[in-house]
Amino acid sequence: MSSSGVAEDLKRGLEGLLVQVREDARGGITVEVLPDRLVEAAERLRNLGFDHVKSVTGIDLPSEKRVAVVYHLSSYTNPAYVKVIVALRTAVERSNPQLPSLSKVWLSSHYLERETFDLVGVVFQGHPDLGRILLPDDYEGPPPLRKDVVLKTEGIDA
Amino acid sequence: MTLEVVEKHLELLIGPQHPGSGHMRLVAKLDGDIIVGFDPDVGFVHRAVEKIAETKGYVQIIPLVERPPLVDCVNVNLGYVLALEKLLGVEPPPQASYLRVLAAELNRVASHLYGIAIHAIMIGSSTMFMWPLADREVLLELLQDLSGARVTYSYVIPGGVRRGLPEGFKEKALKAFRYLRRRLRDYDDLFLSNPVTVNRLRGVGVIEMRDAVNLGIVGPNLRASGVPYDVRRAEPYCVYSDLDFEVMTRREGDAYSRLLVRIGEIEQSMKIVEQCLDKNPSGPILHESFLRGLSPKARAYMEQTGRVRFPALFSALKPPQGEVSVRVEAGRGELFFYVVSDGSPTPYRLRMVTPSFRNLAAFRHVMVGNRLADIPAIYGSLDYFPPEADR
Amino acid sequence: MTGRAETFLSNAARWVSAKQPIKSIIDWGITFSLWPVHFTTACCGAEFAATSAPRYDAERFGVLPFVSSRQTNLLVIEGTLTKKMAKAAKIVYEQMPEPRFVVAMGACAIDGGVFWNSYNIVRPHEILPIDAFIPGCPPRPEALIQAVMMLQAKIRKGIAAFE
Amino acid sequence: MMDSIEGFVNVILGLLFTPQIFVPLVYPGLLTAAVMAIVIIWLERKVAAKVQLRYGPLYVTKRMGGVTQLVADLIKFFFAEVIVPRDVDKLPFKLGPALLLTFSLLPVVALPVSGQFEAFRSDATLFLAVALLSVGPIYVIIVGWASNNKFALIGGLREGYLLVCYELPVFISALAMAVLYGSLDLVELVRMQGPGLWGALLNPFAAVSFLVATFMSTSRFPFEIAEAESEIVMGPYTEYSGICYGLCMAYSYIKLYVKSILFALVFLGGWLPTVWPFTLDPTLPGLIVAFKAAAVMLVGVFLRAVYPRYRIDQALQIGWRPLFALSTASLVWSLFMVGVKVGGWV
Repeated sequence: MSSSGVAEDLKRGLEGLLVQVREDARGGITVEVLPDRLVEAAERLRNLGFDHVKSVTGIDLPSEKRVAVVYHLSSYTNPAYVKVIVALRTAVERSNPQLPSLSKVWLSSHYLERETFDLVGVVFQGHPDLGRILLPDDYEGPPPLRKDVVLKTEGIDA
Repeated sequence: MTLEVVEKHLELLIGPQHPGSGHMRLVAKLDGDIIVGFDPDVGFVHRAVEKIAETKGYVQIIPLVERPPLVDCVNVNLGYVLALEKLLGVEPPPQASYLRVLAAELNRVASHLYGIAIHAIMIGSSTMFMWPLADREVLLELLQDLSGARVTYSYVIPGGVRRGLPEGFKEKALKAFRYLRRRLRDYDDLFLSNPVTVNRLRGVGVIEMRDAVNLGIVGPNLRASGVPYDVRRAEPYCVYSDLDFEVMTRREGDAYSRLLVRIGEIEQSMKIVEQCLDKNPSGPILHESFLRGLSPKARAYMEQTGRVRFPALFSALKPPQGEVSVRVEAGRGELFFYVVSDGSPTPYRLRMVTPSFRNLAAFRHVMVGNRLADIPAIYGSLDYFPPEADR
Repeated sequence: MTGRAETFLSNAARWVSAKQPIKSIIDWGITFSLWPVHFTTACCGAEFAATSAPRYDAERFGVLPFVSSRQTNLLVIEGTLTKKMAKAAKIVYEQMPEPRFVVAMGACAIDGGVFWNSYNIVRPHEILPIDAFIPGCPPRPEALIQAVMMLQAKIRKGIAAFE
Repeated sequence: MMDSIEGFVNVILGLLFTPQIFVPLVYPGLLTAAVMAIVIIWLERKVAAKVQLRYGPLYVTKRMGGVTQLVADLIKFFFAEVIVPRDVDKLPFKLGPALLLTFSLLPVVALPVSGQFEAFRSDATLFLAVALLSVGPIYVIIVGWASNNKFALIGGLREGYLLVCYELPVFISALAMAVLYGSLDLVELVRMQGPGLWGALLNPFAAVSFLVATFMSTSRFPFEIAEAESEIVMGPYTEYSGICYGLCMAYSYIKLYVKSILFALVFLGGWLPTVWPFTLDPTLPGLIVAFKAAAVMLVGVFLRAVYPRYRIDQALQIGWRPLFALSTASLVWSLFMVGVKVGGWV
């Protein structure tokens, strides 16, 4: 199945959820959804046949005062979707990053969400075990993948 | 005297200084000899690759991303460069693609041999620790001929590869494979059909197909549970669509079948490399858009030695704005790169989801209900490499 | 009373073991019995495993990777030391009986290497007394063996970093 | 002056060569056991290295193939700091290794390694040796408990489980041999094996079950379970450092040494392939026993290069089912042999 066919599928499957399905020039499919519709969209996507999460990415966007969270979904079992990766994208407020957890929809997002909480600071409500995973327990300061954590770089005045 | 029983279960902290833990801590709750709770405590090797990548130029990231999965670095390198090329819109010349596959498969064999060695020492077979590590040296020698380095090759660069095929490589590789095939039979005699091994591994740490899909585990672990998912087949990159190989799958989903899948994949990888050597087309090994930036002297050097002089263009590679996601099949499973570019010389966000991190989900699920002595057996069978998971 | 006897005995033992030729014999024994503790701190551990494996065979020099910190006398910092691992490394070092030696393996263990500007690493020389640094990313097994040989020479000369 | 020195030396030599002193201290006791353990551990490492395409210990004395490696290790352990952690049970923790070693070595007083130079004469030496051999493991459990470490505790418990399951086959197969030869006296037992009828040939079941149980009791692969390193670090000895650990490490080898001698006496014809009736000189028969014991030990340590290790429950199943059945079968076989009077000498 071509990727545009998948996009049609998604549009049909997610009807009435105020989502935006777009396809970029490089063939990536992105489903944009508002945070309060995230769980519902996820459930519908799972029912369509997307059975696992490949990645959960938090992207800090200080210019927009938001943190984007991207779930990359695909399927092991549904042959139509094995070939595609769909990005389920939402965004939360940077100052109060709260998002419902999708670990009940996809078990595979458990550790990925925990990592996003740890490194980007997005709080996933309803996550069964949200805690530090990669950073030491006594880590202090803003989540390291936020843009306000600036690393030293090599330079003339370093 | 009064006795007070506080806790029924024994909580055992295994690691990080423990011969059976690697670079992590395993927290096991035991009821007698049976595991009733299990929690891997990772993060001991978290070195912030994703954050450091935001401070480095696109080409400088290549050595950075290949450090965490040290024993499997060509595949990681390849995954990153594919993502970068997708951003740039560059398609490497055919010979470069074949060489990439060749290096990646050689490295996959080395990685599997390393995994088998660690698995064997976890259940106590010191000889089977030594043999695969000895035979891994053969592959490292081949890769060293190809790229000039022992374990961290940085072989794949945007638009091509760093070096062409050296003289006499084909004969050397075929000889190495004859040797390896003979050794695989030795492994079978000593280890795979050893009654103790079979008793220790068969039926231990079973992951059912449904659970494997739900947990989202990847690589040989997934295929051992009966899911025929291999990125090389699902979404072929480089030249995998032209090559003939089998996706090794098994039904049982236990530790033993994971071991056998790995052994089978070694065979398949050798088959792929042989095909690459046969089909290897001649031609340039770097995309011409990069060749344009080279001085005539550097070009002459390249023609003469088959080694690429880095064009100055590399130092300030500025991909257009956008985001790409790329997956490749690394030694331990599917590797996922998600690169967001804002048009500057450094990536805005680089997401790298390594196979080991995805396999981490299997631990909690698979350990409970087994015995204490099964922890290393299962841990080894998952071929989990903590630096790769923690990045 | 027993306490005093024990102090006396341990003082006597210290006195004896500082005398020639006993000291030379002890140094010879330690030289060829450097057992590194099984403590992998980062990815150089893969090369450390290769060093014990057939091609490089560190056991030729009496280097036998061993299981627990109590029975070993060599701590090899195999690559990057993260903050979380540094606490463990410190504990492992303190658990080891004297005389004990530390080898820092790899560029990361010297000054951070590729990860020099990471927010989560520690430079090992800031927390442990290190006898030998091995450059390389990762160092080849030969380099690790050379470090062991240098450490052996240092012990024979009595100039290793332990007190 | 010379006379007095000579006299003094003579007295010392005379004392040393009294069986009651010579046997526990020199041969087959402490000194031989130590040398044997050193050589066997070295051989173990060399043989394993050979199988694994390596050299093994070499540069410590390059010309002799690194045979002094274990001496270097011993020196290192001897002069290393002995750490007594704060939370251990101090007295058993400190005494444990010494007692372990003592009780693993004690059975040699009951072993007549040359048939005539004995510490004491008894007609139940087989019984005594086997009984004394089963005391040592109890200290392993004590040591594991005293260490106050979870891994040590689990290791001690594992040893406790295994103790019952390996001692029983040893007892029963020893009993089978006693029934077969009609004596509990080891000297008598060896003499009965005279006309080439080694115990291992007359009752192979007993030999196999005794040997397997021996390897099980001395933590040889595939039964290296009480100190399985990738599971429970070093088992009961996890907290030991310095010479205390050295003693613990020697324990299993010395136990293997003693059991190998016992095996050589009961199943491999003891000192027999000498001139019959043997000469007054006890050296040669003694050497023969040592040689046979070394061969058995080598088999034991060679298994390391071949097998992974079993899980504790699997080992217990092997101990209680096939091994126990085999030893019982050996007893029945002995009774049958006695019944039909094989060899005509019963």
